[in-house]
Amino acid sequence: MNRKLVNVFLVLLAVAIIAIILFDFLRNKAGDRSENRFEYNIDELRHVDSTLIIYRQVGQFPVNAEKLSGIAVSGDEIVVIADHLVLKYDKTGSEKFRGQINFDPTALAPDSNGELWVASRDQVFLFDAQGNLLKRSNSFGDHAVITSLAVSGERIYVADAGNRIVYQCDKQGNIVARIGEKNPGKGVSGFVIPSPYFDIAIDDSGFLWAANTGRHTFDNFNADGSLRTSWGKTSIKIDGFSGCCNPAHFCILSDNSFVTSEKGLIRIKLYDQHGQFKGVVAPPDQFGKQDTEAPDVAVDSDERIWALDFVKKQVRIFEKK
Amino acid sequence: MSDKTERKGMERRRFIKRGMQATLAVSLGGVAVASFMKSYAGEMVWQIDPFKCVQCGRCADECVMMPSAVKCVHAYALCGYCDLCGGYLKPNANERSTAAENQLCPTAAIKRKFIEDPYFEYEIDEELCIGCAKCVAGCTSFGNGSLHLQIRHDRCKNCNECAIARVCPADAITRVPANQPYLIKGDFTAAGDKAKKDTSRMSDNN
Amino acid sequence: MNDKIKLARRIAWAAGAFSLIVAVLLIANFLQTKLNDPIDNKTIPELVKRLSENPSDEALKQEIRAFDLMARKAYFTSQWQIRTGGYLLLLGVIITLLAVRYERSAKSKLDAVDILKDESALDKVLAQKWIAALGVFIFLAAIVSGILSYNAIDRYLVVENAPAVSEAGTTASSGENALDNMDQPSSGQLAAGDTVTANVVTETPSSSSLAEAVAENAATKTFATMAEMKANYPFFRGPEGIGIAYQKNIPTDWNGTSGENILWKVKVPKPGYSSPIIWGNKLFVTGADASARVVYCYDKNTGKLIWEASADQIEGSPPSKMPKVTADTGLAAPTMATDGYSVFAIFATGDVLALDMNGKRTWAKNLGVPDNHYGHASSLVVYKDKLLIQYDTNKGGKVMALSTASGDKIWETVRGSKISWASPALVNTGTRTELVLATNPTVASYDPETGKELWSMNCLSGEVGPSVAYSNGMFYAANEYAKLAAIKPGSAPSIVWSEDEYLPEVASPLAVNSLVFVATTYGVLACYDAQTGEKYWEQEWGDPFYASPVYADGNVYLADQSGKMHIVKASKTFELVAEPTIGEKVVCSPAFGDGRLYLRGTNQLYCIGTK
Amino acid sequence: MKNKFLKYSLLIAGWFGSIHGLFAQAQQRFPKPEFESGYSQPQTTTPFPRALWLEYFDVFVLLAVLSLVSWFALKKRSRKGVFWSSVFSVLYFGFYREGCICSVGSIQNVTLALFDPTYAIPLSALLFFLIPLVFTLFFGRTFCAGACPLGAIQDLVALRPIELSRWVQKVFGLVPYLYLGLAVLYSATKSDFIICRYDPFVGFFRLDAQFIMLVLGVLFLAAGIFVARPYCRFFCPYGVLLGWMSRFSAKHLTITPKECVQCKLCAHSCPFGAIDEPVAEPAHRRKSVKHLMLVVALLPVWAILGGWAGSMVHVPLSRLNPTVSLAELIVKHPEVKEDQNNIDVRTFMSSGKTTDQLVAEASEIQRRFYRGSWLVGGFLGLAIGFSLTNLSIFRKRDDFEPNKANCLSCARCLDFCPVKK
Repeated sequence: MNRKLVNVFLVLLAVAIIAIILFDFLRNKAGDRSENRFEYNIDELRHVDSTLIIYRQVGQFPVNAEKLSGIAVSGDEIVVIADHLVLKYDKTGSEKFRGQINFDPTALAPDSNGELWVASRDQVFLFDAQGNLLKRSNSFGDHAVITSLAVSGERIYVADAGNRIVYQCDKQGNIVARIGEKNPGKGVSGFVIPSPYFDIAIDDSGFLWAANTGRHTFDNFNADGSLRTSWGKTSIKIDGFSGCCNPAHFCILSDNSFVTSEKGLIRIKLYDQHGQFKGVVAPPDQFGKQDTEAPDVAVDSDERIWALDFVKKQVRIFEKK
Repeated sequence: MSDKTERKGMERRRFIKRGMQATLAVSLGGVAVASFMKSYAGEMVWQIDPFKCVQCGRCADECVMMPSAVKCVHAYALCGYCDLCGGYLKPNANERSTAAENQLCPTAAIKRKFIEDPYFEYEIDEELCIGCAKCVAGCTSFGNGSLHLQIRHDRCKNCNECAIARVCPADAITRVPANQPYLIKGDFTAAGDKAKKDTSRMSDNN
Repeated sequence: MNDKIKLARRIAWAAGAFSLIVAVLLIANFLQTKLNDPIDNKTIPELVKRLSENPSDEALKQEIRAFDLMARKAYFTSQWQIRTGGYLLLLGVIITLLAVRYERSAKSKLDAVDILKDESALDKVLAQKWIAALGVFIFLAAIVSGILSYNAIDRYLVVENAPAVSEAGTTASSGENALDNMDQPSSGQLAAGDTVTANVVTETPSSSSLAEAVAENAATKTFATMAEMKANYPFFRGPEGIGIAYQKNIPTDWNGTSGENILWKVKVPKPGYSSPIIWGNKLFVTGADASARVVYCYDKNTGKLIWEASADQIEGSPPSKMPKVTADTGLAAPTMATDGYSVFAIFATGDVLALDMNGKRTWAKNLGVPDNHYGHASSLVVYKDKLLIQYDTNKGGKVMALSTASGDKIWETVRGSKISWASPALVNTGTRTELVLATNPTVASYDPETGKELWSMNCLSGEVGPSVAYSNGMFYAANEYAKLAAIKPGSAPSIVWSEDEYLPEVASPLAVNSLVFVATTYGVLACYDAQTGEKYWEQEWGDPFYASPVYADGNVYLADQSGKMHIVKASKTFELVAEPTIGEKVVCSPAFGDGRLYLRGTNQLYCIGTK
Repeated sequence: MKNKFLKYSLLIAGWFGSIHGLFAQAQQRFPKPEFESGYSQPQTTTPFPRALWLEYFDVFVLLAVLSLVSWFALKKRSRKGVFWSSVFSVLYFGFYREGCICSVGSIQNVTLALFDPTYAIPLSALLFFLIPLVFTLFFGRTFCAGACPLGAIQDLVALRPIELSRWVQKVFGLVPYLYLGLAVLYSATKSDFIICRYDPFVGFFRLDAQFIMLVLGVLFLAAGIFVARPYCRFFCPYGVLLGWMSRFSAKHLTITPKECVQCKLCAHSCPFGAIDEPVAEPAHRRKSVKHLMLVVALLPVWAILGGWAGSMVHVPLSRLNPTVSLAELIVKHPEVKEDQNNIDVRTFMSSGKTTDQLVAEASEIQRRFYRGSWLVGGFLGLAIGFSLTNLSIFRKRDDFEPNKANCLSCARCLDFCPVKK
């Protein structure tokens, strides 16, 4: 073969090799590739038509604690549990009471005379208004994961997400009835609780409602544990419940409307007692873009909604427009 | 005379040679000892810390293997077995079915299997999975976070320097001992637990 | 033997050609899959989008599925092709190699190298020359590229840590300022009886030479008189920070939608809830987002942006992680202040920025990022040569005075207060000038010269946003969930009357003409007697009031959140003068110039006046 | 009992964590559904990496191949033996082990182990680094001849090797020094493993690589048809180290078993230009000694010039480091902080680090680059200086001899040498 031709060929190759290495070396860097063609994008869903928003935020106050876990309204007081603390605020947000407890609180429910039921993972405690321990229940077992409490007259209801059941207890902490166990005879198909979100509340007439999060429904029970009624709708759209386990929290207004709070795509919404969508209290874009945790909600006698924002560590107050 | 100088030259050369040999041997030995002090008798492999992963999608494109050695794994123990799965269905899916228009995965690598009302099992078909982390993002924000990326060691070539690690925005890819080659969620936890694990790993070295 | 060589050659050619074809096909296939990656398929997302508009279109669903299947099939086929092709290529190359090798070894027993014939000694010299040349070339190239390359990181560090450079410039410019100021008809002839003015006269040291002025730049700084202040609109809520403007001929009729009486409007580039301030022909506002905190200077007559200055590269400033603020407060809530020589701005990052009237930075400092869950909102005021800053945060409250010339701290007083968002009032109560601040739980007064507390009164609670009002020897403070209190100041302050029917949450009360006005977030404006607390009237409009009422030219100007300005006579009976609107949301308080009103909406900044 | 307690305390600690990480931890231990249909939960499979003993088996194979090649080259004097060893190496270390683990890349592991306190080098990698060097110190570059898969694959395509001019060889011979310097610099600063990144043949061994790497490999092989082993001679950084060892090796391959007949055949057979011809006494001894002294005197000048030039270029060099390039991006264009689409910036912004911290980190890395590039530049300067010195030494040589530094001990020349035993 012609020597000259070979030389030219070799020079070309050398140039190409150097060019490729230099090109790749200079171009192929971490910061130079920014687009993600596999982006999981839900920005569109974060926006809600403003005509659907029927509440507005009228105030907020910070909660001075690390890890918040629940909120309730007791008379004129707002009670928040966090860390190893029970905190009480007046309606202006001034801290009135700060009590230490020696367990991680997971749920709370106010009783009469300012008494307060607080749950740990597997036990229920009763405190008086001054924060003195009055009673404590036995453990609900190794599997128990108590996520919500509700009080109705002489009965206290304990929602156990671990065993997927609601216990009806007397005020000594003895189990009177087990509600929500799968029982086709009573029309109860059982709770589906994929993650530790399992909220309960008592409606105006004293009936128990439980959020069956895995099915995106609210189940309503008679005192004997039989299913009265149920409603719910699964949808990422604004009138349904999204994600794998929603609504994460809810509370019931005096007209038996439901205030629901969803995680994942955070939104607080209002439904009537039959599940008719009434409007939005707080749309997703009122929460941080990366935040996914649903605020706990409570309602006071003036129908104002108190939402505990776990990320901002705030109590946010919403009022009907 | 020339003989003498020659012999002298030879001797000098031999001396230099011996000297250089010794020098090279000593420096090689020095490097060897210094590295040996920090050596690890086991093997190291690459793995993704799922708690650091930000689902940037680069694992799909940057791995030297095509398709990527990074796959989505499913920690069944964490899964809620939900009907409405954020990792399986598109956010605004038409219906909860396996039809193409509803699936989130760009390669349809997730198999959805009915178990009993209302539970579904989700399984990753690793032949199809390209490690794009789209389902991971969906599962993390809407679900329990049971889907996450891991480097699969039956595919990983254990390159000297992981090509993905070089461009990982979150520094989520690190070397782990080959006898604990996975950081599967559930067995492996973020924050406090991890610190413990790390210290134990350190003591393994000594 | 020859036959074998021939055969080997033929095999080599055939295998080589085969390999070449396979290679070309492989490359083509590779490019094709690269171009038609099913993951980047545009058609299916398009179809899915159509489906979301028409969710029950079964035909469309079928189409999507079919399309999806097809794309996948095509992809897997090409994958198979690439893999198979790869093996074929490998095989072809191996055969070619073997054949060629065989041919060569068969041809001659040994395959020798194609040898060059040249002189080795000459070669050595050439090699030396080339090596030396190449070495020099590489090193020169390295040096040149090193010189040309710009080290952004080093520069960032240098700029961050070397205030010395900017200080030198500052000294010179403020020195010039000082000299310029000497010529201004600053003090004597203006408003006698005004204590501020009197102080100016006595305290201004006279300096005659530039050298001296430069040497003691802080000491020679002159400051504006109260009369000048009143001729302008230097602070939030006017020259005393109590909602009284001294300008005349304020328009009462305009329409933002039709453009009637809108002299100009501009969009402020970055959002902010700071209200405009005015000095001379210049109007200042701030705007901020996570990327930058900016001061904008507009021509107040034309609306032209004269300059803008960023609060960047300030030591201690949080460069990336902005403090968490809520959307309705933002990073630029506090209103600026000016003394006619400099303008001052503060942002929720704790950055304080001092600029001369031409936008050149005099100094800047960070006060420590305020721990404030909505965002720092308290505005600035200037007293003589001191910039006064209320800094009540979740970590405790304090008030401080910084030198307007250098930014050095002159005094700082720690207040036993909780966080507040109220702005300071700077009021001459007859014998002295007091700096009055409202917070939870106190209304407190300080000597602006020393920072000594003069008096304080516990009367507020909650998260205090409204500032105090002052009229005729009495301070008025109010807050939602607390009360409206009329405070008689002095060494033993007392609450003369209090009231809690209408309470403001954001808007500050206004006291003028022996009346007190309170504007609430639920859209009520109430009017009380300043001396007795008797309620004269209340008027409900419904849209919330965030902007504070300001008194100008006999009227109270109060903008609601819908952008409607309620202009009410400041009298015992409710008398609505007009209700013009700018047609966009307003939370900022208006600023006034003679014959002009300036109002910042959430989007645009308006100048209103008769054309 | 104690274990149980620990488990639950963790469980409690995780509940309702407001921080996402904690939250995820909480979810980790939530009891799964109790299925009634007898469904049993599958295990998450974790296919294990290659067994550890196989790694040490590789070390053993390396030792065996090296011994064998050395024996073939030095004792048996068999080109055939060396050739088939190299075929075995291509098959084993190349196609079976897929080019990883490799002695060439292990330079970086050793460097990282020396500079990064958190990195523990696998013993097998260390051995792969050391063993060939030790062998070379005793027997010359037999590793290159028969044990290195990268060399072997190039050897196979060397169909029509041509001799390159000496000066071209010398000039391009400087590239490995630069490459070695940069590779050490980048691995010492934890920036990149450039040797592995631009390993041109690993894609063939795996039959899978990114397109650009395959192209690079094809180009090298195409060049390899005419220029034997272009990567080994003009790129391989490990070759630099091997050359040092080989130059002073205790034993080395010799061309003739007896007296050389000066037939030149061996020189013609060597595709690497590694055989030095006989040299007579130089004519102008005085002049050349003077020249030599000048060149030696210039050595420190080269070193300092190189070091200075290196230090000047440390900023561009440091841009390859991801931290530095990110810091630079953010400092130069602060507006990218808002760019939700820039994943690197977004990830940084949510990491909780401030720009100041990032810049400080980047600045520290730059400082290391500054020091490092002084050394790399100085090293390259010395390499140039020594190269010039070598070219100025005239040593009387009577026979055709392999150049100990460059000879790869491939034993081709042995086949050509007419002098047999």
